[in-house]
Amino acid sequence: MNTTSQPVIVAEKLDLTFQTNDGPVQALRDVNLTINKGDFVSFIGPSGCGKTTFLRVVAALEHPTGGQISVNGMTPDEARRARAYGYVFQAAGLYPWRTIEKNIMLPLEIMGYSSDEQAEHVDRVLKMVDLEGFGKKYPWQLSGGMQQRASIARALAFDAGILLMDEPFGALDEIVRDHLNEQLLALWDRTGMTVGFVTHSIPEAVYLSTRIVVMSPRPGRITDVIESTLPRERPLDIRDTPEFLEIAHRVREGLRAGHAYDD
Amino acid sequence: MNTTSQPVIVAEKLDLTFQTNDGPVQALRDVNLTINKGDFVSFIGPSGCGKTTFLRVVAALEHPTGGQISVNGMTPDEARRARAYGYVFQAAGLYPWRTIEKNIMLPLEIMGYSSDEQAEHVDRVLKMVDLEGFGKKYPWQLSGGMQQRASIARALAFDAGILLMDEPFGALDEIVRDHLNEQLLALWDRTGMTVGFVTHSIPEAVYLSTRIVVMSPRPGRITDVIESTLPRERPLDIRDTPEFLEIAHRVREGLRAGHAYDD
Amino acid sequence: ADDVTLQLKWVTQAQFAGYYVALDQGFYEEEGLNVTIKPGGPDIAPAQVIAGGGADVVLDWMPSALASREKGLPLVNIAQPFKSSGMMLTCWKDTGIEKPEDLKDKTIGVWFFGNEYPFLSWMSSLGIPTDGSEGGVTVLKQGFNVDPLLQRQADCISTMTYNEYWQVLDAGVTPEELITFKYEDQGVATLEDGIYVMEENLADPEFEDKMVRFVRASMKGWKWAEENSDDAAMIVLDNDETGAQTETHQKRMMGEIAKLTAGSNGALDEADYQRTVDTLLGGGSDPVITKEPEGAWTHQITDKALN
Amino acid sequence: MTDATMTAPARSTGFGRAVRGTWNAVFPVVVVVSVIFAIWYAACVPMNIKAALDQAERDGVIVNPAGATARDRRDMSAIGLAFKNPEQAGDTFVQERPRLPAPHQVARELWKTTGDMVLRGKAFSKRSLLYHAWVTLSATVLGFAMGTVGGVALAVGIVHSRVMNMSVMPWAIASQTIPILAIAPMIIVVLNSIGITGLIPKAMISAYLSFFPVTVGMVKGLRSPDGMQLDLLKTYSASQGETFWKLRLPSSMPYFFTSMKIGMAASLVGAIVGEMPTGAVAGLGARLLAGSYYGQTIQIWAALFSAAILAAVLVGVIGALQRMTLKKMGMVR
Amino acid sequence: MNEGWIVGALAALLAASYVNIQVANSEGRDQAISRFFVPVLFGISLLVLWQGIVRGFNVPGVILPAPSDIWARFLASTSILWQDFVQTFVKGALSGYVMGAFAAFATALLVDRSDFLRRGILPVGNFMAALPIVGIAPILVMWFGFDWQSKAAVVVVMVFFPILVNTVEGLRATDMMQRDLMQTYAASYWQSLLKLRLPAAMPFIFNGLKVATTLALIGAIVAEFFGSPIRGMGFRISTEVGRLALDMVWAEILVAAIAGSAFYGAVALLESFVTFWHPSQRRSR
Ligand SMILES: Nc1ncnc2c1ncn2[C@@H]1O[C@H](COP(=O)(O)OP(=O)(O)OP(=O)(O)O)[C@@H](O)[C@H]1O
Ligand SMILES: Nc1ncnc2c1ncn2[C@@H]1O[C@H](COP(=O)(O)OP(=O)(O)OP(=O)(O)O)[C@@H](O)[C@H]1O
Ligand SMILES: Cc1ncc(C[n+]2csc(CCO)c2C)c(N)n1
Ligand SMILES: [Mg+2]
Ligand SMILES: [Mg+2]
Repeated sequence: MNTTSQPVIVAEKLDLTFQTNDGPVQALRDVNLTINKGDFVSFIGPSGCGKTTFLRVVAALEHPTGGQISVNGMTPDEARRARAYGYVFQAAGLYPWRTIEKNIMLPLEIMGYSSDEQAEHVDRVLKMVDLEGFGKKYPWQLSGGMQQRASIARALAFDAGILLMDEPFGALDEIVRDHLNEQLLALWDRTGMTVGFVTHSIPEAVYLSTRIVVMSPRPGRITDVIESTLPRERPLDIRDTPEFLEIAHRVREGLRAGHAYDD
Repeated sequence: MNTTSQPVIVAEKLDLTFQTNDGPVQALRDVNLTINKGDFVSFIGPSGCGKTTFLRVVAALEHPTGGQISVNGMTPDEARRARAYGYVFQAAGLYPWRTIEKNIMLPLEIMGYSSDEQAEHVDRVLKMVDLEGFGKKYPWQLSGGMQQRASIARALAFDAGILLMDEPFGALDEIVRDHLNEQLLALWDRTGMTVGFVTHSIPEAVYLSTRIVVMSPRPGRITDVIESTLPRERPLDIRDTPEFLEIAHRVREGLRAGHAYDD
Repeated sequence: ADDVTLQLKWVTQAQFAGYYVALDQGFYEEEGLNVTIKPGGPDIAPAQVIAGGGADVVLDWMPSALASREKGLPLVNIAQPFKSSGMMLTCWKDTGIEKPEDLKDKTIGVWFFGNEYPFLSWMSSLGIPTDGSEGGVTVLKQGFNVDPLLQRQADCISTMTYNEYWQVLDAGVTPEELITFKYEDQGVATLEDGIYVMEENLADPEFEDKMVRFVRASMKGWKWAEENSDDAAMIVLDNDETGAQTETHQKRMMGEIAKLTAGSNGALDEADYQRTVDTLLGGGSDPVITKEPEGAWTHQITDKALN
Repeated sequence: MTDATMTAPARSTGFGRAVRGTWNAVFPVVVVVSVIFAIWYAACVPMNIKAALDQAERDGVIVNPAGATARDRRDMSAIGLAFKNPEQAGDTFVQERPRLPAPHQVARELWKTTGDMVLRGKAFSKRSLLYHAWVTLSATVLGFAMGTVGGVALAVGIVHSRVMNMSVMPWAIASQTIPILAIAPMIIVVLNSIGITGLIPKAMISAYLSFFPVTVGMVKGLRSPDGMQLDLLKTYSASQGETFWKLRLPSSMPYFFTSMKIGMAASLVGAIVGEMPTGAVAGLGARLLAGSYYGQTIQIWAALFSAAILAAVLVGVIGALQRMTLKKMGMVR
Repeated sequence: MNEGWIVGALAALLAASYVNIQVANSEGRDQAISRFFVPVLFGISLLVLWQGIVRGFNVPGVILPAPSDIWARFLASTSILWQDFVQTFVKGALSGYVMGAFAAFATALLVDRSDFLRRGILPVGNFMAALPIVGIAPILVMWFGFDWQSKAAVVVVMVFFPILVNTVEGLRATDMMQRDLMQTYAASYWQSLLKLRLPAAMPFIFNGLKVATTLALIGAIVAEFFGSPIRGMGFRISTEVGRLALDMVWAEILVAAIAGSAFYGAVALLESFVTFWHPSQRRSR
């Protein structure tokens, strides 16, 4: 359990403005954030506040128009080339011409794992997301929730130091979600990786995170960063403790501040 | 308000089997359910348990392979032709060549409303979902959440006796969701319409419904029907009452029974 | 005035000067005829046009007309303004060809589309196979122009004395570089550019009368054209809608054409006819016509028109 | 609404952006075209060298390799001959009937038969390509209109009638394997024999070639609404007609324009082909053929390019219509 | 005129339509047998109508021969037809198709690597694609000779642009997220080409390949009009029209239609294997 304070992602005065036909859109403004090794940081905020954009900047899929960002002491692009990231997108995005198994193997093939290793990794992650026996199916033969789980498995199949997840559990029902939350926490605990996690669910954010970043739109910015006081060891029923409810309440207050209706 | 016990939707021994390349899929088996006028019935259950399918059968978009179903004493098809339904799909499904306003007008045009009435209805529902001022925009100029709200507005724009909603709030963040939940309850209360509502969120189901139907997959069937003991009048903080938590607990238990992992 | 539609065998050029002159000089009008001249082209089979009712009278080469007759389309020659054949084979001298027998093993461009019959008859009379077998000639379906010769894709090509031959010279080739074989000289000439109508129409006195007047006026046109060669060429040029013909070429062509029409008053010479038929029947293994045709020509019109 | 959407980009992006946008579109084309011209000029030398040498020899010049006859040179490599006779390279760009005319020869011919004609007030004389382009254009447009109407009607039938879908589609595909270009002359004769003459037969060949892409595109387009969009209208109990006007037709618009572009190009080819068996008296096809009869390569190339330019203009017009319509419909972002 | 034939033909057409409507609306309409039966019956009824019109109106054989005559000629001339088929289809069309497809494919990969090239070459390509074949064919015959090589060259020119345009479009058809995924793996150009963009482009590429099948055959046939050896489908068609042997002309057209449809069908079959995953290939609803 290495909770050393080694910074992994450091953003300073980050700005990102999209040029669109209707004029510029400030997706991120003056974002300052340091994420340390082993942190589990959740991002929460209304639609359009820049959560996805921030994750994309970290993964070098988008380039900031101002400010600084470093990942593992490198630029995000160098980190990407060093294969530092696992990324789970908001939609499953499986390749329809590959079976589930082959989809999960995709990053392994690209990163040059041996075929034995590939098979082994695939088995391990398929079990983790409860999809044993579905490896040989094609994506369209699975329900939306199962596809989403397969895409999570794909991101977990290789050992990335940084896992970025964009609303990975949005399409899942509560029970499956609870189950995957537990699995994810266990994995995080075991591997000590750094996680950036976008969600719309306050309980989920509180249950999973060491830190919760609350964002607000137009322009997209960080309005609050809440440190969790919960222990690392978190059974599901920790969600009924007053401490949990207290943090959830703070998050909700922070969120509400970003919305228009004050009723 | 009118809580007479007049049955609106009556399903008896409903069966629906899809023939697919991989063999038959039992999407619904032996479903028995009576929904009375003015009921607000939520459907909850794991992915693939037949929630969408059941709603589609009610709306005559799918035909059962066995059993009986009547709507307002007619077949679903007749009810459809009598324009009994408003339907909100799992995805927004706005027509990209129509502005938001025009999208909402679509059912009104088809049902032959006068243009004055059309304008009036559009204004009313746009306000209801907090989209005033966006009527002239095209769908792609709105965020996903706003599109989803527009599609809800479209279903509310005409006076259907039965409102069927398939995970309408799935793509929205918690604050917006709370707000729309309140709005929806108020509307339901005012109009006395009958609502069928699919959700993955236990608190949402409990907060909104007079009855919660828990389903379970392979084959899709009803495993539990929970009557809500909550009053019709429901402020948001009713969610912290023991009564609420008790019902939520029952739903969670019912749901968990339908899942594989017993941890 | 009576309407008559004439389908030419080829595009507007001095080859058809007589008809354009008759039209231009009002000879048709004098006979009370309202004549429409339809230009032809590489894909137009006059026989098919007349069968489809697209023309009352057509110009065709006799081999092709006789072949059509055997196919069940009863064409009848009612007049023959062209006395001699303008067909020849034009070869590069440097290929070593000096006499017809040297054509063996050479590549020769031939016009098809019903114009191949004279060539096939000639070859079979020489005993040279054309089917690609040993000791024969390699036959190419020549396109519309003389490029195959100029590009040396063929050793010889078919040319008309009045047209393609001059195009070869226009391209800068000197006559000394070439050797030509006229079908007339080889004794295998077949009749060209005759006037044909459908047999069943001839029984109709009204139609017969129309044709009498048509042939009379046309022959008047031809004689005018022979005498006023340059003016005739200009009349042709005025009637060319493509705008692609040139004055020098048409004037020269008219001069050559006059040599071919000289000696014909319009009436078919039976001896010429018989020679054509014999040539075609002598077609060896794949004769153009299999039996002596009957009723393929008549003097019924020319007798009335010219006397 | 229309005005606002039409002017919006210009207002917010400014003139500079528009110019830069045009430049970005044009510059690569200019570069590619220049490269093509360079290759073209270079290719003229070996392509035309043999004729140039033959001519030079006739004029008394001694060409390399000395002693070889024209017959011998036929079998030699053209590139080799070009290197051995650099003095004759210049002759390859000025021949009257080259195998490959040089770009400036084609350009001069084009100018002579278009712009120059206009300057001399003979824009619509028989020797003007404008006149011939106009003749071709009228058959193209008529045929295109017939083909588009027919193609759309067939597509509507196929989408709405199961029998038509099952029975017609395979034959529509088979119909395109018939070499209509090859039998166009016969078609003209057949149509003539039942009394159809003039512009119509040509237009019918155009229509035959253009209906297929339109049908295929429109069937795709009319079927492009997804299940949910269709189900939505079902819940409103909309009629087939309403479904067609409010959903199928609008969603098919992008497909419609794309297939119209293909159909227009096909229609032009049809018109050109159709001109030949009508006596090839007027039109770009007639020009192509006339050039061909007399081995006027430069004239062929000029007619060829005017046909391509005409096609580009027609397709461009449809493209502009497409942008206008889709913008009006809010489907361009 | 012979009314019996016309009435009979119309009756046959109506009867066939009736049967087809019944089959198309029956339970078993999605079975392979009905998919085969309905279009075949429709085609046969058209042939019967044709026969009826020709016989009924006594249309001369030099204008339009009856299907029965065409069939008789077809059976009597199989060896010539086969020789023409080999010359035009196998040597001209097929070889040109393969060369054109490879060239287009290679160009597409090249163009795809550089945005500059794409913006430069595609408009020029579209312009060149509009050059009418009837103008190109004589030039190519002049350049490449009379045999099949010039026909193949015409076919190359005809099929090149549809395949190029479709392939380029296909290579750009991946959605953003799919490409981003490859980015996060730091996949190389070739990795992302092989594993993502080529498979995703396949439906588009096959669209181009299918269009090109019919173009290839037509191109090879028409090119023969401008000069050819004395065999080949185009040669035969143009020659036999001049000889008024219209039954032979139509027998060649029959061969062209069969060969063209079979070619198209073969490519479509290959497509269904390669792009089995594409929604248009999965008939479920
Ligand atoms: N490629 C782009 N071009 C222009 N604007 C963009 C682009 N991507 C995002 N935006 C805008 O940037 C803002 C932030 O978007 P982002 O996707 O990061 O929001 P989000 O917080 O992920 O929202 P959600 O919860 O709906 O996924 C939005 O206003 C969005 O419209
Ligand atoms: N058109 C169809 N053809 C074949 N199978 C289908 C079809 N529609 C649904 N199914 C199957 O029927 C079952 C029930 O599907 P349904 O969409 O009703 O589930 P759901 O409860 O709405 O799931 P989710 O929460 O993921 O939306 C699933 O196994 C699904 O795969
Ligand atoms: C495809 C084609 N077929 C036939 C001829 C022959 N032909 C018929 S009439 C005539 C007189 C022309 O000067 C000629 C030569 C040709 N040239 N091109
Ligand atoms: Mg997002
Ligand atoms: Mg569902």
